[in-house]
Amino acid sequence: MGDLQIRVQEAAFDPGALLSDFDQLAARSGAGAVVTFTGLVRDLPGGGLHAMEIEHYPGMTEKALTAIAEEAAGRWDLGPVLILHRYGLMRPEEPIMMVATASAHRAAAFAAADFLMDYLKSRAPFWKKETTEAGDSWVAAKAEDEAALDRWRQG
Amino acid sequence: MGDLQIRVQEAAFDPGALLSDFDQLAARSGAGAVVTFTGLVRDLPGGGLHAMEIEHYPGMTEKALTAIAEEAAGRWDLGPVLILHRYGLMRPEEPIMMVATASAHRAAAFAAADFLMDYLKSRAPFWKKETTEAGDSWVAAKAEDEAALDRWRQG
Amino acid sequence: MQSLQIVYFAWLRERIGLPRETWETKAETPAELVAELAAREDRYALAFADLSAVRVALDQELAEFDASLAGVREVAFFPPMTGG
Amino acid sequence: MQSLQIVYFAWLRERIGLPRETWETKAETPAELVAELAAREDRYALAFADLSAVRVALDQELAEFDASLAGVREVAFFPPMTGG
Repeated sequence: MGDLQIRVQEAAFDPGALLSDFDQLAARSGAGAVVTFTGLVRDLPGGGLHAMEIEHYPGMTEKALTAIAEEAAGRWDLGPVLILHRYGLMRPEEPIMMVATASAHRAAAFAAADFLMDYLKSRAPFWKKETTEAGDSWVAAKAEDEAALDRWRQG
Repeated sequence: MGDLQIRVQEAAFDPGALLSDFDQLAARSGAGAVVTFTGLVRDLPGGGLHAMEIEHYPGMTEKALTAIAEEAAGRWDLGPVLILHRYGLMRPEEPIMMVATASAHRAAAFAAADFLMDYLKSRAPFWKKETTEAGDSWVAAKAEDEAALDRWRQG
Repeated sequence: MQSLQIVYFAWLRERIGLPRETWETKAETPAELVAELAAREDRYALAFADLSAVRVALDQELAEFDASLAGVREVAFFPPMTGG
Repeated sequence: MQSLQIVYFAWLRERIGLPRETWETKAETPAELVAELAAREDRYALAFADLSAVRVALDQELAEFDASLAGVREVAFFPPMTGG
């Protein structure tokens, strides 16, 4: 199993700098394929988002992300795996989180990154709150996010 | 449709620098999800790869990559799309190519990146040759790469 | 009697008005604990009115409402997660 | 008669020994063109011995071996692609 990097932080981060480092680790591990996902703070459909605030459950967050990364490393033959997720206040267009996976071939790298995102969405203790002129509101979970987990339950 | 960036170049590139620029474009387009794939020169299973040389078909390459990107942009609601592919000589562990996709939500960004890679593998005119102490050999196409295209032919 | 740390997140924390409290209980499951808390005050009753919108973790692992509280030290209640 | 630019890539280019040539032909399809080329010299016959390992593009678009050459200016022959 490759190196699992789990980071939970308040500070902003640069996805490009992370990818540069990750590609080097991946290449040294013998990987030929690297997939990344970056989540960005997206404005509301009609505009007007002032900020997004993310609450998390210190302690459980790190455990949940580690468990998800280990589950992926058990299902696919992976090189390094990275999961970074911010909490606290962030502005529209800022990166919220990133996952990166590496493998010898592209199918495993894609599947593992997709899997990490599905599990992270519904199983890692983060909650988003949107701040607009009209007030604050907690983002509702989507039924489709829970349903997405079924894709990984068989086969 | 978002901005389609197609680059075919001999020069080495930095995937991290590309991702930093792409994330900014993606964020400004209203995207919340960015997926990248980076292909790296991988050593042979037993080691001993000196170099990889990639030949391409100037003129057709750019057309084929543009057609693949436009097909993806027609299938999913995407922000910017990037495809960069090198040709010429490269060393083990160097980046060969990269695709990046952006969308409001993660499912479209993942599917589009996966689609771009499947089509690029079997429909863009690149040919890899591996150089080892024992000589040079052209990389054989894999039946599984051709078969992967079937995933996108229905539904 | 068992002494539990109870922690609340997101709108559950806001409705109940505190992030964490210590609570002495004979409840054997999260469901029994919720019933006990909801009987204390309206703000708890309101927060737990719709359990389909509440998730529970026992010692930082997701659990079901009918799981056993035996040996548990920390119980967390929160809405469905929305990270990523 | 039609004047075609014929281009070869990868091991087809190496076996035939040149990257590009101009060729006058009455062939109406790539398959007829291949038969004509294979009859020229052994190096062509060798390169085209197994057509399942050869792909063709007409004016830089992938095509079938029974496609029409009418109006075509550039025909490319190459092995299955291996980019990515």
